[in-house]
Amino acid sequence: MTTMDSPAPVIRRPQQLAPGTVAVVVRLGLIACIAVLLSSLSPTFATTDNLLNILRQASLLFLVASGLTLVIIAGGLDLSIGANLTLCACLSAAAIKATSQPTAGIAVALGCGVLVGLTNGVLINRVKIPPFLATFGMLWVAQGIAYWFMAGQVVYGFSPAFRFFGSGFWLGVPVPIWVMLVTGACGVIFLSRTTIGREVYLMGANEAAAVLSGIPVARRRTLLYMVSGLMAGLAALIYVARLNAAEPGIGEPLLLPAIAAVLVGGTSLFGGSGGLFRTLLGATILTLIVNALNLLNVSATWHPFVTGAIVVLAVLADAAVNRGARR
Amino acid sequence: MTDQIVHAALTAPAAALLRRIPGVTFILVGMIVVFAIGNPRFLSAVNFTNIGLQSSLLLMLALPMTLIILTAGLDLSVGALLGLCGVVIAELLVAGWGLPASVAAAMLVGLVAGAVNGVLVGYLGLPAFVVTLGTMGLCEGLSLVITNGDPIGGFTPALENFYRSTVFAVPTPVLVAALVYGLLSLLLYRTRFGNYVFAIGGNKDALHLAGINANLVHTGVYLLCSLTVALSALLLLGRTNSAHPSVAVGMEFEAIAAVVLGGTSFEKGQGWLFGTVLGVLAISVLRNGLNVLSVEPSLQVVCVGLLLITALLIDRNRKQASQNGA
Amino acid sequence: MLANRESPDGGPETMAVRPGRDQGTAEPLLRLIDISKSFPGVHALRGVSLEIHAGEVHVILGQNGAGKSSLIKVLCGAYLADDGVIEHKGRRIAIQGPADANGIGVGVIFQEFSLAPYLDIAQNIFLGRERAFAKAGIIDKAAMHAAARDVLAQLGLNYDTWTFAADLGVAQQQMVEIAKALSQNSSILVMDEPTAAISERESERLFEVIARLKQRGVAIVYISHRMREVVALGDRITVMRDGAVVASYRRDEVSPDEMVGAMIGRSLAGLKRREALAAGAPVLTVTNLQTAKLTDISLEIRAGEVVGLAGLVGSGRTEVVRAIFGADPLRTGVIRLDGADFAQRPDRSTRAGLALLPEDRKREGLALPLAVGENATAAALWRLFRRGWFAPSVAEKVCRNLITRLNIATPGPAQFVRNLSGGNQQKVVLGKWLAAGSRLFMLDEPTRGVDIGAKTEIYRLIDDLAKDGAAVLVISSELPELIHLCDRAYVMRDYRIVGHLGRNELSEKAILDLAVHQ
Amino acid sequence: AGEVIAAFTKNQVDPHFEGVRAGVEQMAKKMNATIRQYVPTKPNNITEGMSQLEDVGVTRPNLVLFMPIDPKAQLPTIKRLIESGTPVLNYNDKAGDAPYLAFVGQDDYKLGYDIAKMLFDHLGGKGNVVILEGIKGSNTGDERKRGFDAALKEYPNIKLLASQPANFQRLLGLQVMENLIQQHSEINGVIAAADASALGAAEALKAAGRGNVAVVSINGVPEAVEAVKNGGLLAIAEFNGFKIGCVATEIGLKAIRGEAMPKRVVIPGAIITKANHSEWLVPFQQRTCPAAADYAGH
Ligand SMILES: Nc1ncnc2c1ncn2[C@@H]1O[C@H](COP(=O)(O)OP(=O)(O)OP(=O)(O)O)[C@@H](O)[C@H]1O
Ligand SMILES: Nc1ncnc2c1ncn2[C@@H]1O[C@H](COP(=O)(O)OP(=O)(O)OP(=O)(O)O)[C@@H](O)[C@H]1O
Ligand SMILES: O[C@@H]1[C@@H](O)[C@H](O)OC[C@H]1O
Ligand SMILES: [Mg+2]
Ligand SMILES: [Mg+2]
Repeated sequence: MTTMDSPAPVIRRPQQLAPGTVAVVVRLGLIACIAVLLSSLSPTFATTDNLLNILRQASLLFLVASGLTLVIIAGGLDLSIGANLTLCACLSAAAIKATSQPTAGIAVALGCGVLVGLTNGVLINRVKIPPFLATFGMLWVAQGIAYWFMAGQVVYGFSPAFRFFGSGFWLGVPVPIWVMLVTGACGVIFLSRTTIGREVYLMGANEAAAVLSGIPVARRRTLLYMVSGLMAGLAALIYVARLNAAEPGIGEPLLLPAIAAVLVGGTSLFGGSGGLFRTLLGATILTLIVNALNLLNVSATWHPFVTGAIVVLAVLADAAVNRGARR
Repeated sequence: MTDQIVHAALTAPAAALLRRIPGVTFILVGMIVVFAIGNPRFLSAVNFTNIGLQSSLLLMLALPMTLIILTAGLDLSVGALLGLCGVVIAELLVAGWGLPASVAAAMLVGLVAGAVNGVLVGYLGLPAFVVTLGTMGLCEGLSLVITNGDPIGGFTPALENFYRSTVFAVPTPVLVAALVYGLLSLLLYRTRFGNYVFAIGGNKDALHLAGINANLVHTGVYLLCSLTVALSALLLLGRTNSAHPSVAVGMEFEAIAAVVLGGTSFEKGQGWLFGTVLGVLAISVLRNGLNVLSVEPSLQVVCVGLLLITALLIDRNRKQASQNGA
Repeated sequence: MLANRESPDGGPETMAVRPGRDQGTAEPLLRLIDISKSFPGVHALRGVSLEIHAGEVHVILGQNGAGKSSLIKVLCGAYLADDGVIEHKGRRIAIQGPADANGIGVGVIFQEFSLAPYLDIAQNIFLGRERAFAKAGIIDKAAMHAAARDVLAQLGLNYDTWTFAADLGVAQQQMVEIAKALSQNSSILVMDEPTAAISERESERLFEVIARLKQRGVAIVYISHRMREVVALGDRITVMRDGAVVASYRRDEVSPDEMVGAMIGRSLAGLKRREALAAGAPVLTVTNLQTAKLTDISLEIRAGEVVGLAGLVGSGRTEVVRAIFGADPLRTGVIRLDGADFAQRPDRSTRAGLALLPEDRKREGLALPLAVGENATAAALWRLFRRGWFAPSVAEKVCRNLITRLNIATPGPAQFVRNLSGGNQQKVVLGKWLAAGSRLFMLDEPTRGVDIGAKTEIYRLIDDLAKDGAAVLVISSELPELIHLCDRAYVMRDYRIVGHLGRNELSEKAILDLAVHQ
Repeated sequence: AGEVIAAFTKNQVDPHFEGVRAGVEQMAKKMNATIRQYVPTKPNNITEGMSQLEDVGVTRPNLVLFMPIDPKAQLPTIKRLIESGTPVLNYNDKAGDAPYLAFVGQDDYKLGYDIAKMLFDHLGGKGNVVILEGIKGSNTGDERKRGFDAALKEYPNIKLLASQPANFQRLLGLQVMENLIQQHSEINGVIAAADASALGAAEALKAAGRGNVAVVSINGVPEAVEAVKNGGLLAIAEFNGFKIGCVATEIGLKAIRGEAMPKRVVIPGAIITKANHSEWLVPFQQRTCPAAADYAGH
């Protein structure tokens, strides 16, 4: 039941952790448990190489999921990120090939991502199509354009300078991990220390109230879908640099893992709560699990099952933690 | 909604009636006209059979999905569950269990999946999207584990024969889907359970306060969906003549899109079961028509997206027009 | 769990406690004895005892959060009491859920609407009781609609029973809610603030029905914050404070002032009319505003003025303030702030100094899952900077100031706003606009569902705002409130302004003459 | 002349199929026929592939060039199509038993066997290898795997560390390889069922500083051949979509035009190495169709 007319008697509750903090602690704990277990079971787990490998895989997932996280906190959903990533990857790869300028590719990828995001925003705000359908429709449109543009070809072979973003190392750490840390930090600062960031939570918690508090919700929402698209574009660049190729099938399979990363991280689909650090944890957990199964020589056919179980356990854990706090 | 339309037809001016018809109807009619002009064979009996067959499975998922969406929920696990039930039936048939026992086992699987979804969403109030995303993984994973990723074939031809049979020239799967539509619409519009489905989406507390075990009803909706899906596995097996662990993964999104196209919304228990039929038809007719007109493959992909976007655009414009007119 | 299961031998166990101050002679229909209920951190009910008699209206009075609704919810099975005994016709019974309550004939009109938007009126009225119309599980719709029309007719209404609840106005919804409760032919009918959303005319209808029900021997439990109704209706009056019964009277034993005194624990000076101030320059001028619904709206508010916007429910008052604020699109018309045009968009309005306190604070005023602090600063985020960055410390300070200034009962800014009582929630919404530094306050039903204590504080606050030179536009369905607060008032009917009443012309009769169709 | 041909391929992602489509188009143009391409909107979607077959039946093309996404599932539909009088030629992947005009393709088992042997010989008959399988249940994937396994049996000193599906995909190839690298400190060779997954795996190896691991695959799309040239891949067993497309179209058209045609054309596949790669570097559009007679021998 929803709470009815709510408490008046001002009784100070015992100092307790905010549910958000608990969610993060639970996840850190889970990661620690898996790590301890694995390092005792497999000698290769705790090697720097393996840990960086896990983080690098997680970082790619995180990048796709990061923009989505903002959209979900604001009470929306973006199913187009995978296809958007594909389109950005294909167009930017072609641009780099055509101009042999990585900067051209970067501009195209980010520009394309933002444009798809903008379209989502307009469809949702102006045309009032529910986010599920608008972004699902955009998924098809972006994918179709990518097919049309690529005409069955693959664009491949890039300069080492460009490939550095995907497979290079800096200070011994893979570049994608740096990208994850930098974008993650920017995102965390954006959410906590900018006006717009704070508005995101209000929008997600109660849109009508946000509108009537003078928050330009429609424009903010468009902005967030654009950010989501921007991150898809950025992720596209990293993927292209990592794979040294762009093909029209790379993005779509990333959609569900990205959503799972956001949710396993503990951002609520009801909107109004969550954060980027949590998504980082979510991406790490999902990657870690697959790595663990591999190290333990569990057949790959088990991966989807275990991932599904983790998603269910994550929601159950959150429910247990803030029992009754939420509808 | 059907009742409201009938009522409007009897009492209100034609304009009011027209306003109640969802935009997808117009798109559907428009598409049929265009495709028929593009290739007259589009209107042939064979092609109607195709559209019917191609719609029936999606309809079997989309119809119960409508009920779930009416409760402000969502079930992402239906595609994976459909695959899992197919795998279970096929695996058991091959093991010599016989059809009734195999189907019973699949129903049991559906029951468990539905119960997990239903209890987590209905009783614990967890968000349906996450819960069913999880069970989707579990179901797909189980099928992979059971089959080790290999498709299963070589079971009784009875399923395929059933799938291909016709009654008075109407393909049996279409009749099955029609029967499911009939039963669900009876359930939704003429029974207490149906009222409660709308009430859960609109105001679950109200239902609870009316002395109804709202959580149980809520769980029941997921159970109903999963059981229908389990039964649909027979159609899937009949169609594919084999069981694949992840054939149907992805169909859930199409089913949800069909429901929303048909005018059911994720909020407040607003929706219309027949709209779902229209939504499914719109998707099937589009895909079929594009094939019949041999539209370029990449353009076909774009067209699917445009259908999803424009159908609601029409609704939006009509709503605006009627507001401005008022 | 209720501690009142039947004893093994089936008879009532020895009575532990008797209701204290009640000296009713006849056997009560229902007796609540020592009911307690707590929520984590809140003692909502502490040993409440109450007697409900057939053919009587039993009014329960109390401030927001006093425990009235909680008591009702225990009675109707929505909450399980932690402790206490319930007797029905002298027999001990257990109410474990709504079904048990229905079983003994308890019908409830809830404070929060309990309609399902996409069920039609008939389905809503009979929600949970469809079985009466079902043959072999299939509902006979014709019979159900006929029955629904009958119930509505008792209330003098002839709504189209096929209409979805979603397509009804607030007042109509409330009437359906009442019809729903009536249709249960309850022997005990509970009404939790039934008139909060309906007009005087509809209230009158309701009172007639109550009178009829009383004659039929129905026991009525009536909750309201409107003293006039309490005095007019109540046979017995029980006052609650902090989860406990503090007084219980028969109507003739007590004066309104005494009741208020009991409610707030001190006596309250009678409501004096607000002093008029010298009006300053015009702050807001609206000329010939027109929207999809509204026509010909022209008004002016000056600095230091409190102006009323009166009218029956559904006359379009909310639409006017929403249009001015930019929440709904304009067709034509000029809106000026301090003589200058400004863009009609909620974000621009906010920055220009407009404030809109919406009529439904839970739906439109507050983000319930968030904390008091986040809500109180929602309209002021754009001001809470330090060196270019949003500054949580500044926000916290602003919020703490508001808590002190508005006397908001909360442990601190980090408390979830959903845990506050209605009155305190309303203060948070007001505080939001104080933090935003607004100069024109448009308050839509600012005291709806707010108790007398909080009400007077809100009145004081409105007065302070005016004194500080702000302009205030108040919408209220409580005419005494409007008359108390306002320097003058516009009256609306059918989406247009039909009259203007100066300070000396303002009276309930004058307003009603304009507001009601001739 | 002027026949309408419906040509099926499995997805719009893998350049192999672009090769098929290019071959089909070129030959059709040469022989004065019109091509209509059918590709499922979602890559390798079985039910969609079936619907497209059904829908094509309505348009009654003169010839259908068909490759199954899943033979078991699609066989009944294709049989009905043939029964209704539409001639169907099976190409690229074996599609089970049905009265096809002909089968045009390659011997996947042999390709798998040959390329595996080539790798094992390169490794000197000993070492650790991993296999990146194709899509389970697809004829090409399963047959190639069978070929790999057969070769493995002949080399007792080659140790198979792992065999995981990479679904003919690049990203999956990369990810699976990344994880295998962590588990196994010594990998000497990788056998991939297709170019895309091989290229993904090669990237992973290079990034891990293990660029010296020998990677072999099957297909020979220009990108992969370039990698052979640069040393990214060791060798590729040629599975030539372009040739398959050309030959299938020619045989199909001639058959419906009344010429007697062979029922089964198996195009041999070369082993593409640094030494002989240049022929396969040419983009599909610039290649010239071989004559069917070269393979069918009449
Ligand atoms: N479900 C609940 N969970 C937690 N606290 C609750 C719940 N329901 C009620 N309370 C608390 O119990 C106390 C009594 O609330 P109740 O709603 O009964 O007050 P009320 O007298 O009806 O107030 P109002 O006049 O505002 O309607 C309040 O402090 C309220 O916050
Ligand atoms: N926020 C809103 N959005 C859309 N429609 C609204 C909104 N608020 C009110 N309405 C509609 O406008 C109609 C006129 O009601 P409105 O609220 O303007 O009257 P009012 O005089 O303000 O009455 P009340 O006392 O209920 O506030 C109502 O029937 C309602 O359906
Ligand atoms: O060679 C492969 C082909 O046979 C398979 O069917 O799809 C992927 C291709 O790379
Ligand atoms: Mg109350
Ligand atoms: Mg109003």
